[in-house]
Amino acid sequence: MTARICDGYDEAVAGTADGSTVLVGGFGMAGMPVDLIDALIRQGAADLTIVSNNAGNGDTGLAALLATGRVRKVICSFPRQADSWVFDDLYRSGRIELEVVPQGNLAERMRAAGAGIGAFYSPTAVGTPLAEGKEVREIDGRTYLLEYPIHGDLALIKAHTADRMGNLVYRRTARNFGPVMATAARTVAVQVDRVVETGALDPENVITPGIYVDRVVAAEQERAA
Amino acid sequence: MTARICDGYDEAVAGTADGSTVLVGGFGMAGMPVDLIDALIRQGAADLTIVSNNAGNGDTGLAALLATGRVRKVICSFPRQADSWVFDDLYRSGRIELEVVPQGNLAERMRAAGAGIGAFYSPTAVGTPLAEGKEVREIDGRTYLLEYPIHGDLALIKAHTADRMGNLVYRRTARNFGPVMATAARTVAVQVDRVVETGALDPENVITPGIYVDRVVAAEQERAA
Amino acid sequence: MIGRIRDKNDIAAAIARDITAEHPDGAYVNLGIGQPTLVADHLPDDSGVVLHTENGMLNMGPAAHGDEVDPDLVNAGKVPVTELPGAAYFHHADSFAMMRGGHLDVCVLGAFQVSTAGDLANWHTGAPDAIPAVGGAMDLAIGAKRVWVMMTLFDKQGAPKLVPECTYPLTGLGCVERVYTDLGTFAVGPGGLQVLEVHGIDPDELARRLGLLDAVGERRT
Amino acid sequence: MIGRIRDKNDIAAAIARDITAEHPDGAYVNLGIGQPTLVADHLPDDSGVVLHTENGMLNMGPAAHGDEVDPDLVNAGKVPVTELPGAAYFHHADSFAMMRGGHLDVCVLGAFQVSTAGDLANWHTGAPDAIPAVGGAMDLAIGAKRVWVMMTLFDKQGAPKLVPECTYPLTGLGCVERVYTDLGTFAVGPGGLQVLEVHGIDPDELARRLGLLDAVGERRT
Repeated sequence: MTARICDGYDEAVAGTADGSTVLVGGFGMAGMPVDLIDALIRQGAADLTIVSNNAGNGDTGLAALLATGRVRKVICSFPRQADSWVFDDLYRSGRIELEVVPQGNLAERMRAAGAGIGAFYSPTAVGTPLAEGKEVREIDGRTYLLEYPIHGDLALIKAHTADRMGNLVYRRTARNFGPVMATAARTVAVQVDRVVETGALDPENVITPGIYVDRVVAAEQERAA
Repeated sequence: MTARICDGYDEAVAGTADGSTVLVGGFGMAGMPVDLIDALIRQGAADLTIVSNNAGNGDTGLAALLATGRVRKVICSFPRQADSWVFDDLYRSGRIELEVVPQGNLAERMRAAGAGIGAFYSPTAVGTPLAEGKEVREIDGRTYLLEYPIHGDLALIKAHTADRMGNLVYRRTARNFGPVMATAARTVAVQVDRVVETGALDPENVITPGIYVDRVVAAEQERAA
Repeated sequence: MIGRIRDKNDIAAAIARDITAEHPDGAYVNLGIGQPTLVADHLPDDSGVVLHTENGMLNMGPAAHGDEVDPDLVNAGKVPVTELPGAAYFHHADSFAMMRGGHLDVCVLGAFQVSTAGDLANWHTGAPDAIPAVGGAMDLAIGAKRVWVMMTLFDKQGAPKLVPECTYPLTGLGCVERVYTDLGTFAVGPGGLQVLEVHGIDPDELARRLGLLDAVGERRT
Repeated sequence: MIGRIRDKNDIAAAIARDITAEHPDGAYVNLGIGQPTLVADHLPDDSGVVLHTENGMLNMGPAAHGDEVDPDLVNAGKVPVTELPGAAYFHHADSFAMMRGGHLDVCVLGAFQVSTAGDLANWHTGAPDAIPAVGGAMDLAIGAKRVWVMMTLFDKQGAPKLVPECTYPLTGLGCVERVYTDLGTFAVGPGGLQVLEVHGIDPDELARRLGLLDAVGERRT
């Protein structure tokens, strides 16, 4: 199925089921799909597992989603930040589960999900508390841990420009997890600054091919224009 | 060490040791680094293992290298072609070893080498003769084979344009194995149509960052200009 | 109605018809080297089908002719092709990740043999002097959401290519969903063989020739 | 000569000096969040050093000010930065593949503790109420060809941070090659501890304060 250009953010997250695993792009605020997260809050799905690098900043975006109490578990590399009070409070009061994953393993586990890799051996975290419970293997004189894919039911991503087929380009370090998460979820919703006609993006420079994209929403002023 | 712009193809392959594993880019002739292969023939290293998608076409390029008798083994996905008579003859007379690897596993095994992955479970080739001797594992109801990285001592690659830091862009389907092989070899030599000043390539569109590139040679007419 | 025996263009047209009918919102499709590439000629312009070639491209166009030929733009069979608007290029690891990760909707492949359980043999005749060469066949066989085979139902010696068990070396296990042939279209897989269409031959005669007398399923034609 | 105790800028300058001297043809370097970023200020313009930030960029420039600030261009500490000519952007999996695959020449990290065998503890204090957060620390620790630590030699309570065995939760095993501190520079690893330089303290006094009396190696200062 080729990508659909949606009329609004709500349409892009419609049908999200309770219990879904949602991959949320962004590194801090760079590449954070704030409008799609707000739409997911309105949509109301509960019992969610959120996979993202961080666990929310301030009171908006991911933090606002956590504050609804509809997130059962967060899988991330770095929850603790100066302004992560929403998460901190939920965690300390035992109202949210946390799986801490080294940032590179987090990215690679989603890459594996998107690439049909059953599992892979990573040298990251060997000998540390995060190795607990993981299968250990020595290969060619080096020690590795077995890591499994992380699949999403839904991915929420922010890109810079999409064409009508869903081909995406990003901007600077806002690219971060977007292209990886786009491969790893069953439904991929993307918010972009603008949608251009098919053929307007240089095929050499497409970062996420449209095959990975299901739903695209342009920023509001762009849709109104 | 940052990339070096070489004066000629010979400089780019200098020092290749006997017994080296050489990754050779290209899919058929698209992206085939013919001038670097010719330089490697002149350089004279023997007892080589060649990793490439094919095993030479006609009498030039990779086929000419095989014809020197200095290749001990070929690791590839598709040796047999209408014009692969040099390889066919060596193989049938028992003068060359062959490891046939499914094309996707070939690419992924080099990707794993470049990405520090110790091994990975691939669903490709399960239940086939190419599964022989491989470790089998069931994960989440699906069967996989354990695949190990392929590291190169040298990679020979053709790209379209390089800047002086070794950042590369490719052209159309000539991209193929180049970006993957660039990550997987200790020394990476690249032939390009032209070298531009640093800053002339758009950072959003660099396909192989210079960190992976050791030696760059521009086409002869370009160097003469 | 039994209909007439199909030539390769008829088979390709039937595949194109089914891709379009069963994927009304468009589909990402890989057409294997050789006869499966004919399917492209039968896809309507507005089908929304996007072609993938495993050497690193989406939205591949038709074969290139004359001035269009560019040695840097070839398909998996190394034939010069063209680029359509909305195309994207990527490297080999990304291309096979796309395939292995199950992102293609349909892959159409040729075959030496297909078993009623959906096993595929299409890479090696097993002849002792043959040089083994697999290319992307094994990755394609297990990658796409739906793998369809396009072949003649009998080989030149008259032996069935749709068989209870493959005797040729396998490409993939239980991976084929449907088999399009000159004499009929079949569903294969864990549920066993089902005849979907027959062409130019009586269904019972077909079952007898195949040596699969218990293979009686739903028929569309 | 014993020299004076170094402040964080002196330590950063020493690291910059060694990167440049030991990598005369340039180097790809990742500077960890916090004090290691000071190293950038001490690299000569012609050093050939290219900075990597794990959130997807090579050839990162200095911190952005005023109109330069772009929310889409930040470093691993989420501080707005700039882009130098020859920069390249890539996604997170590619960025950590670059790191994990051993393509970075040097990575400079802060630490709570480093053991004489080169074990690193820099992600978690082990305090029961602390929320665990690892970020890219474990990937960085095992990724670069050379991992150097920049820290004070003693913590605020006066306890040594260079220790026979880490008591804090580990970030990586045997991964640190060198430790730059206010009071000295040390080689660590499988060969044990070696004092490379001391500053503002007598070497024997230093060894006594560290509780590592057998730690006597080659000294440069």
